[in-house]
Formats: sequence, C-alpha cells, structure tokens
Amino acid sequence: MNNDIENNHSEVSADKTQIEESTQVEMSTEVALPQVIVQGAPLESLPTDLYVPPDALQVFLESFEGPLDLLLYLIQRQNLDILNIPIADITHQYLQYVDLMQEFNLDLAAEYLLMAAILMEIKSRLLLPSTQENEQESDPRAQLVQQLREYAQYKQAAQDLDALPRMERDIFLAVVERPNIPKEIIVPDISWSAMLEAMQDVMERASLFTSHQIMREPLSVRERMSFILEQLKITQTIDFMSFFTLEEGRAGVVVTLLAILELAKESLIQIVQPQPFEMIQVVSLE
Amino acid sequence: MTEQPLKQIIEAALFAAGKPLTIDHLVDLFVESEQPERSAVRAVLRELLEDYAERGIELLQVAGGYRFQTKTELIPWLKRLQPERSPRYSRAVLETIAIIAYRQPITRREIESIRGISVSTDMMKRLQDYNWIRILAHRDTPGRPALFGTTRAFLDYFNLKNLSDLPPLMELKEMLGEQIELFESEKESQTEPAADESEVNVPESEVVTDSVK
Amino acid sequence: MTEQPLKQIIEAALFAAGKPLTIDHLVDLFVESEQPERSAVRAVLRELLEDYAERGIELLQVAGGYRFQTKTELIPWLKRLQPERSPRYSRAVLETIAIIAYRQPITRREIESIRGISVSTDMMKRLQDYNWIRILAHRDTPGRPALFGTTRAFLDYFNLKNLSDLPPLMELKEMLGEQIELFESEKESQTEPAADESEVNVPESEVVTDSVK
Repeated sequence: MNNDIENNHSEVSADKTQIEESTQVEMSTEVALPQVIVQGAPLESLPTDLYVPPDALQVFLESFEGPLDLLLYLIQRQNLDILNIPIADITHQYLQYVDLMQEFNLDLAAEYLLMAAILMEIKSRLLLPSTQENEQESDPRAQLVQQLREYAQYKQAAQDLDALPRMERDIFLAVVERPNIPKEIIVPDISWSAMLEAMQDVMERASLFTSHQIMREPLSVRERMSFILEQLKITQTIDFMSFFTLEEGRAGVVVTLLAILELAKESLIQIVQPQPFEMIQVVSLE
Repeated sequence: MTEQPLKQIIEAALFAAGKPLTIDHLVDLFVESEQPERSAVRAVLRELLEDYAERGIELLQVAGGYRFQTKTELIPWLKRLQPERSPRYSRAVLETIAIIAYRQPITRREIESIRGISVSTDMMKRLQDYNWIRILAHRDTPGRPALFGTTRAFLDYFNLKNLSDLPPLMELKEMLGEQIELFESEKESQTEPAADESEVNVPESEVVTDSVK
Repeated sequence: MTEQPLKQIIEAALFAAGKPLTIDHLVDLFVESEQPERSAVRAVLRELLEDYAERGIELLQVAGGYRFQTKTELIPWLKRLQPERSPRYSRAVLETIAIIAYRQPITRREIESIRGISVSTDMMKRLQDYNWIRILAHRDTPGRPALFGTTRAFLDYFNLKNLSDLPPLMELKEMLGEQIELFESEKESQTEPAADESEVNVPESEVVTDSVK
C-alpha cells in the first residue's frame, strides 16, 4: 500500500509502470469493451492523441453504462491490478474522458461528476503524509474497489445472460393447432377507478390533438346514437316518431333529435319520407 | 451447419411456425445452395405423417399447407386446458374501452387518432370477445370501416345503469384530480406480494365508484 | 371417452397449451374421478422425453413446467421462418435484469448503487411489461420502497428451470484472468454451482449472495 503512495508522488515511476505494461496493454485492448476502430487505429489512443471523426467518438463515449463502466474500461484496458489502482493515473484519464463527454455535449449524468469528485478525494487522501491517524484508517480505495468488483460481476452476468439460449431468438415454442375447441373467454378484472384513470390519461394526450373536441359532446347523444343504430340492426326501417318517448321529456327529445341528425350527417342512416304527409322513416344504410 | 438432418429441420419448422407451411416455405428454410428437392421434402412429410400416426397430434394438409394439430378425439381433455385464470389487461385495453365508451359510435381509426398510437386488431378482437364492444354499423366511406359501441354487458360489468352514468368528461377531469389521489393511496396500502405474477389486480375501489355516480 | 391413452392426451395438451404446463395442469385435464396419479404423469413425461430425443423438437422442463421446444441447433434454419429479427436488449436492460435476478429481492435504489448510475422508472416499467420482474413486497423503511424479483416467465424466457440455473457470478479477477491468461488458479474455486433450489421461483437471496461473496 505504501508503495502506491510513492507511485502517486512521482510521475516518473508511474510512467515507468505504463511503459512496462505497454505490451500487455495492446493485448487487453483487443478484448476490452466497446471497441471503436477509426481508420484502422483502435480508439484507445484517444485522450492523448485526439483525432477521430466526432461521430465515432460519440458512439464510443455513449456506449459506457455509467462511471463504473468507464472506470472498469480504463482499468481493464491497462491491465491494472484492481486491488492496487494507481489512483492519480486513473483519475487523470477519467477526467479526460469526462471532459470529452462534455465537449460532445453528451447527456453527462451527474454520477460521472460525482465519481470524479470521489476519485479526487481518494487521490488527495493518498497524498497526505501518513500519520498514525490515517494509518489506522482503511485504504480509501477500498470502497471504490468493492464497488467496481461488484459492478464488474453484474456486467459479466448480463453478458452471460444474453448468451443463454432464449425464446424467440434460439428457441421456439412448439405449438400445434387445436381444432374446434371453443375458446373460453375470461374477462379481465378491471376496476372502475382504473378505467377512469386511463381515461384521464387519454384526455391529457388527446388535448394535444386539437382536432378532437372530446370534451364537448354531451354523452347522452352518443349513447342515443348507439341505441338507434342498434334498433336499426333489428329492423331496417323504423318510424321516426317512435324514437321519442314522452317520459323523457323535452331533454330526451332534444337528445334523440341530435342523435338522429348526427347519424344522418355521418351517413349512417337516412331520413326518408316516402310520400308527403306520411310518417318520416329512419332507414339503416347498412 | 448443414449436418442437421432434413427431417429434424422440417419437423421443427412445422412446430415453430404457428401457421401452415407449404412445401415452398419449407424449401426456403435453406440457403439457396443447400435447398433440398421438393420431392425430398415431400418424402419427409410422408415419413412424419407415419411417425405421428399413433401419437396425440397428427400432421395434416390443409388449405395453407401442412401443419400439426391435436387429434380430434382428444378434444374432451384439451377443453380442460385452463386458460389464464385472470388474463392480463394492459393500459391499452383500458384506454381503448374508455374512448369507445365516451365516443361511440367510433371507428378504429378514430380511436387511434385519439390515443395517438395504433390499436391492434387483436385488441379490438379481445374487447369483442369480452363482449364489451360490438360493431354497430359500418360507416359509408371508403373501406366501410366498422363503428364500435359498448354493450349492455360492459355497463353491467362496471355496474352502470346506462352510459349517461359515466361522468361527463369535463367533470371527470376535475374529479379525477382528487380521485386519483385516493386511488393511489389505496394502491400504496396494498403491499402484500401479488398472488400471481400474471395478474394485475387493481383493487376495486368502492369509494371511487360511489362518487362517480 | 376415457379410452384414449394417457400418453396421447398429455402429449397433445403439451403441444396445444402454448405455454409450459405443470404436472398439476396435466392432472387437471381429467375429470376428478379419472385423474391419473402424479407418478403416472411423470412416467409419461419421461417416455415422451425419450420419444423425442432424436427429433427436431424436445421436451424440456423450465420454471413454469414442461414444454416442447425446438432444438437450439436448428436455429440457423428456423430463423428464416420469421423475417423479423428477434428482439435485442440493451446493455442497460440486461444489467438491470441481471442484478435483479441475482440479488432479489432488491429495491431500485440498490440496483442504482450497484450500477453506479440511475435506473429510470421507464426501465423498471419496461421490465414489468416484459413480465420479467414484479414487485414482491415493500420494504418497511421510509418511503416503503418496492422490492423487485424476477418472475417465472423470466426463467421460462431464458430457458431456465430455476434461479440456481443462472450462470454463476464470476469475480473480476477471473474476468481479467480470462483476458490475459492470468489468475488461472483462482478461477477454479469460484465456479461451483449454487445450491440446488427445488422450489421454483421463490427468490432465495441467500443462494445468490453465497456466490457473490
């Protein structure tokens, strides 16, 4: 652990480590994560030697699933020992990527900045001369390492899961036709309140479509329209007058009249008078 | 890649397709350079026919091609294959039925334009299967689209005497402001794990139903 | 009526159901007085397993029960049945479902802290729409956060019998090790499968936690 702190103090030794590892770096990048090749050159050379078409770079940057994913990439790329991360180095590289993301106006989640702050905090604590006090404290990297290990596990698990044979992609359910078996229909259990809630949603959405004045029309006219059509399904021609009932009073008459007119307007029915002074008939156009 | 016997491939395809397959379909399972002769496919089909002669399912030639189906003698048992106890219903079902209730008679096209999203044939079919909606007539425009309306059974299901018991839309909006909260708080209190994952049980809320009327 | 052999009935039902069937489902195909012993049903299933060993489809036990499915080796041909591409899932979806699968019951907050980035409501909603996860309960802490777990449908979709069939979690070192051929020795100790879990779909967090640690 103490050796590490030394490392962080001196740029020279950090660089040396890099050089020593450079051959392995090559190897690990081949299998490392999101790989973008630009004009034959792998993109890992990016932060230092930055000339890549912006689009490719953006795709590369967007492919990180968060700060832990980015850190993991940096660590794996350089084949670093997870338990012994050279924090100064990693922090430096991490910040370069974050700067890049900002440059490309990527939707930089707050979590990336938080991670930058954590890295810098760890770095500063490692730089402090070791007193008795912080000797007793645990390595400030411990928590980060723990987080990284856990994340890496699930990142791998996600890949493993994706590789499992699955329905619709690798396997199909064997199904055969069932002849002549009447389908039993079961009505779902829906509560009235759920219905109302759904309607409210629709209305909110519908208010965006101004052409639909769904607020305006009185419901009873709509209902009457359905009723009339239903009657006309049974008998194709019905006396106009028979749609009106005294019990419904004036409001009922108005509703019925509006319904008939609306249906006629929509060419669903026809209002005919076969002979002058004869009864007006409502005829289905079905 | 091509080591799988022709028979296994054809057999699996017939089971996986979910619809009858013609000999052309079966030939097309193979890349051009490896396509079997139609006569070879026919021979395999004949073999399969024999293989399944004594089983619970049989290979049949129907208008659309070949398909496996259960033997008719087994219908009495297959009838008892339990359908899902309580089918899933989606948001889409709710929205569609609500729009039909308020806007009937209405065409599918019109429902779609209110929802701002397409409404599947399957959905309309399901609502008709539930006997909640029916075709009232066909509009006299090109394509003669069906006009849908709600049924008596729909009203009964929601315990409504008639459609005018539905809250007027304008009030609905204001009312819902409060009701939704009530509804939400009730939902919160329902914390026990769902009995069956395939069910979405929204608790019947008497409070809401009553004040709707 | 009852002269049809048990085997034919069970076979036809498995093919006609369109979903996995449990032994209970199969027993329930028969009227009460004629119900076969569960052991008899099991024997038939074993026979069917053998009957289909050399065919294009196979009988398999998954979380939801038994189902006939096409053999994975045949996918190159069967793919050509459906011109549409099978759904692909984003890394975000896969990571989230993986964390839920291995760590259930788990809150959204906990998933976020493992992923190091926020998990949208929309994402949780989507996983519920796929019917891959469900709310098991609510934790008794402020805010009463929902505890999520995977469903039987999730296991069925990934062709798994139970949670312990999930690939074992690996240590980071092993993953690096695989890449650079290092750490070989440590790899061995980690790969033993989690303890067998006979009861399907009871989210046993211990099983998982064991292999995590």
